[in-house]
Amino acid sequence: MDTNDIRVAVLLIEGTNNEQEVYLAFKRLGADPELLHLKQLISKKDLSDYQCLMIPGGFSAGDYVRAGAIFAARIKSALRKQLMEFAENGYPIGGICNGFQVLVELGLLPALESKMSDYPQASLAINDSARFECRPTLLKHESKGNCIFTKDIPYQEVVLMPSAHAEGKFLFPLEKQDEYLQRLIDNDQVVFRYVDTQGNYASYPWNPNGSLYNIAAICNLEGNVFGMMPHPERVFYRYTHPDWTRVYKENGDGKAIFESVLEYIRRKF
Amino acid sequence: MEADVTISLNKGVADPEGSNVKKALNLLGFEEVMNVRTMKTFRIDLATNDRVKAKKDVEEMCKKLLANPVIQSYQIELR
Amino acid sequence: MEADVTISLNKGVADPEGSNVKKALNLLGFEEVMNVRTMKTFRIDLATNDRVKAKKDVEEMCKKLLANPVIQSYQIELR
Amino acid sequence: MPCEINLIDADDLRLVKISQEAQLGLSLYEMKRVKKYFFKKKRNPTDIELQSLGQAWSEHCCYKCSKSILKKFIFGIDAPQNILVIKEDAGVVEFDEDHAYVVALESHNHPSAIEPYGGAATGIGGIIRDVVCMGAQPIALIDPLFFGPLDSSTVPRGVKHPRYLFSGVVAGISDYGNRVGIPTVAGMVCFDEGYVGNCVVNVGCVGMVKKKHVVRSRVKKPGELLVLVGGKTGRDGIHGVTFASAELTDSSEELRGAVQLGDPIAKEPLIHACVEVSEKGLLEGMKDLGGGGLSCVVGEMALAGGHGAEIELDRVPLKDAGMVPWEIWVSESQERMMLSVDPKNLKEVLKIFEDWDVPATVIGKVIDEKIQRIFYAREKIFEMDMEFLIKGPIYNKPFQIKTVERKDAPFEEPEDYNEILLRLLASPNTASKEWVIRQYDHEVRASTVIKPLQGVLGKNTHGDAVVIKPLEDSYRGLALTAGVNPSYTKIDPFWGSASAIDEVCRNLASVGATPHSFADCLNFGNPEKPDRLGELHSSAEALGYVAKALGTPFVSGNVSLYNEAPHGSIPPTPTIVGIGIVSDIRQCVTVDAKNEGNPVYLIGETKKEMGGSAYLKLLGIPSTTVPVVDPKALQERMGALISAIRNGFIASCHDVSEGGIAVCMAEMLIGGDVGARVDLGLIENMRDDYKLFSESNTRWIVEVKRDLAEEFEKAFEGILFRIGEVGGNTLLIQNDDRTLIELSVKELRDAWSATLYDYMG
Ligand SMILES: Nc1ncnc2c1ncn2[C@@H]1O[C@H](COP(=O)(O)OP(=O)(O)O)[C@@H](O)[C@H]1O
Ligand SMILES: [Mg+2]
Repeated sequence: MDTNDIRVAVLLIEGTNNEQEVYLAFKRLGADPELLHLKQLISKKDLSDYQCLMIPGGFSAGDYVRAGAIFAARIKSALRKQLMEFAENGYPIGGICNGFQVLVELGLLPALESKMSDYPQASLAINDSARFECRPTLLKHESKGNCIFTKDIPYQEVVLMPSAHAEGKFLFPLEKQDEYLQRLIDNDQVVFRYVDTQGNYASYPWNPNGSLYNIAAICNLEGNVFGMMPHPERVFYRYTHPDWTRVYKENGDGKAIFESVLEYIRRKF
Repeated sequence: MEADVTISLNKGVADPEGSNVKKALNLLGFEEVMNVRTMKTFRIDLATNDRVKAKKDVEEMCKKLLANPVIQSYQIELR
Repeated sequence: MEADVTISLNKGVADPEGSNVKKALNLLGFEEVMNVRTMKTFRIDLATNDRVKAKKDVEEMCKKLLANPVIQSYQIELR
Repeated sequence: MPCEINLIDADDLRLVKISQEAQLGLSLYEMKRVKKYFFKKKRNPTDIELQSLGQAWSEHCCYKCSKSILKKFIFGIDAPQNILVIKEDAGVVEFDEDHAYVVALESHNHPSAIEPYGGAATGIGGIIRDVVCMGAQPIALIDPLFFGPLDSSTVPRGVKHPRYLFSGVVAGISDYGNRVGIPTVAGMVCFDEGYVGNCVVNVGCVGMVKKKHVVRSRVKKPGELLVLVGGKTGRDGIHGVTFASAELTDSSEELRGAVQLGDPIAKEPLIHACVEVSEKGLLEGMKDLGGGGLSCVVGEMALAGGHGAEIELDRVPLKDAGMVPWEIWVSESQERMMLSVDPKNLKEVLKIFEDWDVPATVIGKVIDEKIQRIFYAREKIFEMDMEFLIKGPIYNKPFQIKTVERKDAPFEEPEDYNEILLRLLASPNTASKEWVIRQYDHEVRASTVIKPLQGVLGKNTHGDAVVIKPLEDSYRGLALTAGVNPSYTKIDPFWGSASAIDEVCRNLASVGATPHSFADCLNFGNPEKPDRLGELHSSAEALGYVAKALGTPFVSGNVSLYNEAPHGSIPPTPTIVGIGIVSDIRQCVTVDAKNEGNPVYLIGETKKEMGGSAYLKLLGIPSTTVPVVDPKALQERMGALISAIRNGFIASCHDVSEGGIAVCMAEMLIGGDVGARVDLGLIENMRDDYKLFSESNTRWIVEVKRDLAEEFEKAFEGILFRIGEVGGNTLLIQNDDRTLIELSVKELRDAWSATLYDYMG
């Protein structure tokens, strides 16, 4: 289909606050995004009218209880079936920061066995520093081709996307940690890992939260559901890179994420 | 009736908030503080007097929203 | 010895977290939830067995760091 | 029901007692004025009428002590960019042909001293409302903060430790600002003995609005409906303004009603809904509920429109059913706004609020007579003339101006400047503020193009000003910075305050921005003491002097007096927020040094001005020679620097401030992760330590692109010294052949980076 026919639902509830940036990222690339309050999606709109669902960052419902938990519970109680169908039909679902937390709480990620687990299989826990961390992070791209949101980024390339969160430490249940992690790797579900300026897997502050295996982003088995803690929409242009006055880049590193997903939709539908 | 739901972190899961408080207490001169763990309680006021239903519902709330079993466990006390 | 310090908001102080959780529970279909208040517990591990000293120290910790009497009250339980 | 208070028969003693018991905060003189009013009306006031007067006549609401001073010096600086300045909750200033930016700055000192987390958070909430009520979308927050020293060993009774206050305030701002999704991009943190008893927490907000969508804080015509939107009204925050208009005492904690917790998640949809109704042109007026709650907002909006209002108080949605009318009327519950709506638009307005899940209730209407009436349970419980109620008394209280004799105490030049520089870099006022800055989301909205921390990835330094690109399809930018140095104002309120303007201008020019407007928050002690009021007077005079000479207007501000505890007053603290315009953000420069071989220049004149300098404070040597300001030189040098930046000559630029040239150079290298060799021999007639550490105003250090150096020198008119070159990995500062400083960049960074983390964890 044509880019300008691609309808992207950018979903929000009270406390979501990065929706405008995500909306603009798609708009600038010529797609047809729409800001959609969960209330509208439940009562008036139909998910199947869209080709892509994005859950942006912010503090949905204040991040009270746990980051993303309330948003996820509300989506699940109202839209579980539609969401499953949407994912099963191969439409992309992306979550950024708070949106990643929502997808994990929903059981749509990592979804090691099925499309959607009944209970969360992972958690994005409080950062090791116990502080909100707003800092540039470097990410090594490790998807071998499974993830549709990063197709335009070469394997092993290091990109810069800023992080800004208090709860981003990716964790599996302790007793299953090794097993789950191995499956995640074997399934090509690990998309980005935090590295330092040399490209090495490094600890704090390069890994801003203490994530297991330096995980910054993952996708599901099919690669069409994707979640990441850092913010690609904040580095769409080169001028929002933290060091743009020193290092020349044609585009912002985040742009490729939005281009990749649009390219996938154009080809497949 | 009232239910207290207490959410605590599973054993072995790091508690950064707790360690921060421990550090702060040590800095204030309370050197005998060896460890701090944090827990959170939701005191829920329910418009029912049916203990069985209340218990069942609160269990549901924990599963649906209040706890993430990957890192947390919950305890319910009806009062 | 261990001390549990439970911090709760004073009466009349708004509890944004509690009210947002209440709203969420109602929206999830738990309509019988009338009100939610939140409390936080610090479980403090102390390198002492002297109850009197422990009690006194924990009181001090509450005053200096853990609670602000303007909006919060605390309760100490030694175990 | 409201009760009647017998004022007509009360003698002076009784009047004072009534004011105290009801926490009205009114003086005997004011009580007598009230008595006279009701005597003429041949009746006694109700409690709600008296409470309303207490709110309206507080310093916080009517500026009774400061207004005449502000009028004389600060107000009325004419400039073509002014759209709506000083008059409303926030200043409205032209950004480009179609857009205006909106600025507001406030103090939240007293609540933050008592409950730092809630106090600071509600401060942010309040300042955002001030911007939203002009119809604008908030785009940035600014937070200048002042505390006692972090290493204070003891603090007086009833006072909280600076570390506790600092961590609570930062947590409150970060939790609130991050949750509402407005980036906190600039601010300052200053530690000084003078703030032990009273911390100062100032919060500023900047917003953007299409010129044609600006909404006034007033009603337009009779018949309009007053719609209260947002959260429910509770007992929280009763008497906040009377509390803010008195000294703190060791029992101030008991005034707990004055402190609240904010609910950012109620606020976030409230912002959306308010911006939407104003963009759709559905409003006649809008104003936020801040200090004084309903009692202030209704009267001020109505009177500003030249009308009156009638309120049905029982319509106000309550959190707490047991509230009595006066409590409802003065409650300062957060997250509420008042709209004035033409009845024909009501349905649409209510619909939009419903879509955002935000409660909206009609509580009254605008009437023709300039009278305010309140009904409760169908009974009239309040009727007063607007003019009397809102236009509080204005005083010209006695003040005493401090005379400063400018002199330095003689002392020996120290031997080892390396050690001194490292200690200066590590001192909390100079050291890295990364601990604070990273707890704030300074990038949400994805338009922060020049960030508060700059440099090689992982090796950052402080920027001078932040730049926002507020519009999707324009490269025009808005630069923001804040400043004041209380070490100066303490010694010399006049030149100290003038220096604050110089500093914010320098910071703006450093990134390539032209100063465009100022906001001021004047934090001072008890104005009833003539020396304190004298400080305010000198300070305002200096601010006006420099700003007028530059032709740059003050567009909004706030006065916070009574920042005083039994142990004394805070230092005079005129916090200045500077807003600059960048014509094209792609030309902006940062502080971090860039490339080996680039020449380094010093712009401006270094003088023997050591009063209040970080250097002399470190050595403990008194001096009163606070840096002076020459507005003409400032204007000229800024102009030249900004055009050099626009022409692309400059690779990096930093203004010289606390710690002088030595600290300035160090900060540039820490971020650039590269060394420099510098020689100060060109500065004449001065001791080595003065050259290194003098804090004379109106100076910058710039790194110029090597191949453009000649052009730069030719184009730059004004005082200019070529002092060295970027290169190597140490900072080497010489004076002719004597080496003053030789330290590796790593040593500089280690000293500068750790301090706040060491104190705060
Ligand atoms: N409380 C704060 N909130 C946000 N930013 C801050 C705060 N304190 C300092 N900063 C940022 O740190 C940097 C350095 O501050 P400061 O040393 O006061 O700079 P300058 O001397 O150039 O005015 C600036 O970018 C400033 O905005
Ligand atoms: Mg500066």
